[in-house]
Amino acid sequence: MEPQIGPPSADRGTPPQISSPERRDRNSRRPLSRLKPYAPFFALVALSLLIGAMNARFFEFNNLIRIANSAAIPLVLALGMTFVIVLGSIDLSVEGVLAIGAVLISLLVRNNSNTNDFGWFGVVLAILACGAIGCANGAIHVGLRIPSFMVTLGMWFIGVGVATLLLGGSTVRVVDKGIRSLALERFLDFPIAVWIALGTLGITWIIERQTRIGRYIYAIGGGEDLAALSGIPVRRVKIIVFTIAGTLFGLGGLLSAAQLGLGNALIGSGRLFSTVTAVVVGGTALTGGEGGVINTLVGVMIMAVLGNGMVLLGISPDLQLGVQGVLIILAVALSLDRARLKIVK
Amino acid sequence: MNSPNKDITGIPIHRRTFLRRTAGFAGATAVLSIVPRRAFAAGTPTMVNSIRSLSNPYHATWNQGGQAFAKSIGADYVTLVTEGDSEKGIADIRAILAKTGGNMVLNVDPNDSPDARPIVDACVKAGAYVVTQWNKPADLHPWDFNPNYVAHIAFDGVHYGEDTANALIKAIGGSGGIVALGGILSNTPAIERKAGLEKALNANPNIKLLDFQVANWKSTEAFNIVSAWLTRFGGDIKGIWAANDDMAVGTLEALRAEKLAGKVPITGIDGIKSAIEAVRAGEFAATVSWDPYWQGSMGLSIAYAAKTGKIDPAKEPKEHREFYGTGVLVTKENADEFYKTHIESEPKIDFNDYWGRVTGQIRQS
Amino acid sequence: MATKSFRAGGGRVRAAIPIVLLVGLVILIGALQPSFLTADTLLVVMADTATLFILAAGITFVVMLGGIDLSIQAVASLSSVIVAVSLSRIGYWTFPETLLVGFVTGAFSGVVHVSLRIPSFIVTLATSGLVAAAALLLSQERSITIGESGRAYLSWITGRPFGMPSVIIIGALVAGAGIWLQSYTPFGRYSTAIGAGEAATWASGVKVNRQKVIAYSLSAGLASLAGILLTGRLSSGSPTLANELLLPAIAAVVVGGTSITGGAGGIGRTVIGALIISVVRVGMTFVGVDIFAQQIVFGTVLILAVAITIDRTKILIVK
Amino acid sequence: MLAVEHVSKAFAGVQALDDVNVEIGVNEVVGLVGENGAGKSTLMRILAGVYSPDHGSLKLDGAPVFLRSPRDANLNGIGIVFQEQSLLQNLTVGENIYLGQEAEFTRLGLINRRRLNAAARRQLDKVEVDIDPRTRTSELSFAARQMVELAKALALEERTERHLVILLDEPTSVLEQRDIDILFARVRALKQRASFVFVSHRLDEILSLSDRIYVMKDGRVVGRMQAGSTTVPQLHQMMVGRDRHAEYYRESRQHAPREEIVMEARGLSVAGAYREVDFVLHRGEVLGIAGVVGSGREELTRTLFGFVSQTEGTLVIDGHEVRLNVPSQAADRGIGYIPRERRTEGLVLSLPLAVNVTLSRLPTSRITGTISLSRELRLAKSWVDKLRIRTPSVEALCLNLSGGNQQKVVLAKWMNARAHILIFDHPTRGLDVGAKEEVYELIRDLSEEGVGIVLTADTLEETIGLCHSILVMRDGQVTARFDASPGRKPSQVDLIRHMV
Repeated sequence: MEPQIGPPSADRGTPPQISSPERRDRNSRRPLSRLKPYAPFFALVALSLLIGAMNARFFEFNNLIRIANSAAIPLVLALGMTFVIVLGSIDLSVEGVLAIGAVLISLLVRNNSNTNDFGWFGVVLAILACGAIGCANGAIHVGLRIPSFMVTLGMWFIGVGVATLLLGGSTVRVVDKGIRSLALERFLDFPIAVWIALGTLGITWIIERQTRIGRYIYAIGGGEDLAALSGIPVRRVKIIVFTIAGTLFGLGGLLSAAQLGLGNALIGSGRLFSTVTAVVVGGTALTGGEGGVINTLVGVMIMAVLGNGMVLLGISPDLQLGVQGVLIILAVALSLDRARLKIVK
Repeated sequence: MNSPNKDITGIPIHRRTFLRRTAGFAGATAVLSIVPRRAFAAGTPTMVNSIRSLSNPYHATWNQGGQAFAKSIGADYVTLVTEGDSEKGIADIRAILAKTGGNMVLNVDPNDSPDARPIVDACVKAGAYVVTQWNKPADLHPWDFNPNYVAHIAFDGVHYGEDTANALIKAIGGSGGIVALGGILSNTPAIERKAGLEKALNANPNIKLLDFQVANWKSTEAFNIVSAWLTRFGGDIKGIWAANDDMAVGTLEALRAEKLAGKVPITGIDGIKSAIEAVRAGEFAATVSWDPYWQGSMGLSIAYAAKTGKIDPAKEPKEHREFYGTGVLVTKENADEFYKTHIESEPKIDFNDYWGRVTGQIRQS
Repeated sequence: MATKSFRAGGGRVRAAIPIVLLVGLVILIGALQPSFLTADTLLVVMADTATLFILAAGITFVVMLGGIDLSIQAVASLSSVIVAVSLSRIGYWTFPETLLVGFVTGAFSGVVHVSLRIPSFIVTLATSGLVAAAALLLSQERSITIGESGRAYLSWITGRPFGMPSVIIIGALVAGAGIWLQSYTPFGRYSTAIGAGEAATWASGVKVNRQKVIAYSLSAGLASLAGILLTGRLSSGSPTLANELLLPAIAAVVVGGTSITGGAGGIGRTVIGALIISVVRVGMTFVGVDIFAQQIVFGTVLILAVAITIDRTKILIVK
Repeated sequence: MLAVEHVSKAFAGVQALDDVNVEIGVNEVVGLVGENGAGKSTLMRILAGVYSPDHGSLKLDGAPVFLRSPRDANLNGIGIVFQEQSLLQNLTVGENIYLGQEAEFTRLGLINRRRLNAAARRQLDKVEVDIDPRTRTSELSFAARQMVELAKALALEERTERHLVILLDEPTSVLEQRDIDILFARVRALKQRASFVFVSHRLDEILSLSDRIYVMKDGRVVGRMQAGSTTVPQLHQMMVGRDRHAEYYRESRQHAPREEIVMEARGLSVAGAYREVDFVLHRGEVLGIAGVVGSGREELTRTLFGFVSQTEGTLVIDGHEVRLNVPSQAADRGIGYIPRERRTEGLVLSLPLAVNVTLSRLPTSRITGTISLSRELRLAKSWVDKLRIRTPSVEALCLNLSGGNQQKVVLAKWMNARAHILIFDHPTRGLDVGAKEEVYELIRDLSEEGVGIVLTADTLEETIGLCHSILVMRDGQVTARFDASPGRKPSQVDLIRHMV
């Protein structure tokens, strides 16, 4: 009854070029949009130049080392958080897990409170314990179908509680020279902790770019139902991601204990918001599927440079919170690839 | 269905209790003893310490002092923590008042000065005896609430802030630049200690305060600020004053990472174990110990004395009702001895020496 | 009633679960420590919940949209400072003034959020910094005690009309107004719709940005009210007064069963959530749970409570 | 080769499949037709390993197989191209093609990207498209994504010894005609490599592509036939159990539009999308816009509802010059929009039907501004009755409604908002024949009531059948205008000549 509509005969035979007419055009129209993904990096450079212009000492090599040193722990924590956020979930248990890690380590290595001296074996044990807590986060989240927000909020309280319980409220000094050397010894001018953070960056980058887990994290963050249809073991991946996060928070605990030479239950306080902020400032979306460890590196550096800069510029303490707020908004406003995010929550 | 009503309601509750305890144990590891029902002796009042949290050494020691005193009179002992949340702190105190029916003695370090008023009000209403420490509004006075509001104890932050500053100035030889770290801006101790620092600076015109920053009482924040200072001022920093020991410890570690530990003198305040050790090692120039063990025990002891009639608050002079306690400036000279008497062994305190550490009535500002 | 069943959708039983949990907890604590079950104690618990609830109610508006407001504790603190500073000068006018500041702060967050399209997490975190700085400057960095004369103006907060602490009445009014706003006004309806499907709501001609700004204003406005109540209860203001209230407030919202991703829940549930949080906390003191174990128990109860209360039928994917 | 034997499947008491038998031969294209709810999707999902049957079995080359997961199905040579596109937009094309199958490129736990992309390119070559495997999928057009899906399914070849069976679940519903032709050409060319099961609502497509056809109705197979021996009306009759309405597009109800002009465009342009578009829309007129993807018609449609605003030219609505920056301004002017993306832009799926119906105009009290919940319920019920929306109640979540009923809810929403201009963006996409007819009927109703309608339709046939006048666009410009009053309808060829 109806004649079939076909394309004009000229089109038959020649291989059709199906490629996006919409998106491509738009990109070529606005070459700037190609640069959008690098915007957080430009924000970092601009911020550095701004501070450097006002205080030239900012660019001194020693200051770069100091910035790197103050970024080391936040970086390790933020890397753990990055994968969780790319999944579209959140892990609020940073401070609790970090405290458990630091406290366990300080109790297991040579310290001034008991006679333990397990050295690196103790460190490994403690970090494994933190990984186990992360694993529990993931398992409860997936198993009971509770939003990760709540599971990890509860785990935050539990973590700080357990750390308090382990110590009875006191502080333990880490005497072990090996552990302290992470913060005190240097290799190629940078403290070993910085190298550990960089190593972590490298490993997480490889996980993100080169492994199946990394691929699956993005798949789940981009569309969990579709990922499941492609045969991706969604639940297992989620549990693994939370385990990685717990492990890295534990590593953060190690570096904290090494840096301050002590362990106590409040050693992680204030770390949660700074970690999430760094991840988001770097351009990773809280809705998942976007961003990654390189973004996180940039985000952490922005925050570290900001903290360093405020002291270098001598900004009055009561104004610092406000200045920081404005600058964060500016950084995100400049750097977020908002065109890609249809909905901003 | 035929069983009595009590059983019907009883069974699920027991099951729930069981479930809850199991859950609690799962979270808390099996080591914990969650005592669901503690028998409160009818006659002896309950001893209650309300503090910020058990996660910091200062209050943990405070808690030990409280425990020791309760043990000495054979009373039940309860610790309440605010976790920095004023509302929670007050709610917990109200709860324990309701539970004990007012037959209790409270030694409280209010989370923030405003909290003191509702806490005192609640105690007065319930007939409990209360001693407050550190924080209270300036216009709230124990003598307006006889006999229940027994006393308020504080330490003269200005005085000891000045003391540590002077110790620092002495350690750097009387001239040069220093930097200073303050606590959370609005906290009374932070304000007072800073005022003491300024007093010392005024008396020593050769000392220049290069910068003042706030590290919110935290080691980690202090660490990063000190790192940045080293860039900004470099060798100009001759000494570092910190408003508490935690920040001083962060400062020390930041210096240590730059191989400067022991080369730039640091002072802290509070007298935590790490700080005393650092003074002994020559890395801190000084700290001040408040002796939290004394605070935790004597706060209860004084209130208990009022409750049992050993003292009559109304008859005590004002300098016994609102007084500054005695802090000990710990420097290289007395550090070893202080370590022996206060850190290595449990401090020995005469619980009946109520006013032994009074160093004067609190200034009315 | 038709309207009732309409709100509940298909899950009438589900909606009752948080209430059952709350009652169960109260009975449990009462069974272990009978003095908990006196009218006086329960009133005190409710009164102590009021501030937490009002903060949580504010956040609920934002969470319903799928956003988050991290500035409420700072706004509440700033409000306490404003009240303390201006009470002696302008008397009762202080309260509308303070509320206005709150609303304006929220509107600021909202406008920045929608116009610059920056995630609410970041915007409100930044607002929180700005507000905290303002509070420090205004208070000259110290706590301000309200004198005897000023306290007279606060009697509407501290009083007990008919033996009922007035904060409970204020809390109930806020709850009533909040439930009314969410179920009977276009704003409430649109908020739910935005949380459940922003694109469709937008394409239905709803002024999405306006609803968002309103929600953030309400959130900060209620935070401001909570700050006023805190000031009344403590007779003073301080720039750090409410600092630790953010997390309990968020926990109250979620424990009540409101989805953190938006679109399901409401103020009614937050009432229950806030009460559950309070009852658990105070209950632990009553029952005498070991002080070292309290946080562990609290965290565990949080997780269990959410496991029981959340409505999984409306959440397609659990993030 | 692949056989479905006596398969039954029930969901919550509803029998979705009832003793279904289907056979798929080697190198065969099997068409599967049926109305929505006939069980096609369920059958496809059973074949794909998403569901397992309650009764009956699947047999591969005579041996029973149990497919526990999509991965299982893949290993047995069964790939699927889903109705809703199943590519992850935040991954690259190459990553999508081998999603879940990275093992073969993994050594020591690390994925070799270069090898993966090279392999992906081989798959893309099979469907003869030139897309860089490193491209982010979100940057591709719908049509290109469909090709990538096909390539993804073909990638199975390398993983299984089995002969491939590729399930195409309504692959054409989001494609333009030109892309459909390309897809079909590929499928025909690929018949040597694989068998296909093809589901579509467009019977002409099924006839042109399939070798054999199964007709399903109410969970049963009601007919099986050779494609050559049947016709569209015949299939239609088997599907719905009644004759196809002779007057499919209700042309007899097409009356001349009224004089009054409701919307007018003068030199309307959006930089980079289209330019200099003029048109006039009268009350009661249905104005069709025809054009291929990239012709600018999508952007034009979206300009009319404020998703994008014009960079030049004027838009006049009811005599007022306007500039629509956001949809709410359009809605305030009495314009309604029936989107192509029904599930994301049309409805809030997790909310009840009644809430969706009143979303654009709430029944509020004039005095207090509050919502009257009882009035809302009555309103919703009246729309459910009026549009014959099949739903258990007005409180049912839209999630649980069929596509056709969802579309009616969208329409009810705008009718409730008293929109007097409606923008229909592919209103019958994904609907079955019965539902389509109901939408046509509604369009006629609206037109009679004096609503001005701008229509972008799935097929030219639909455009011609429904519209009073037609605007043809190519490369961002209007290339032709047709009067399409009854009796003077242009032919499809007329339109196509100006489209490409």
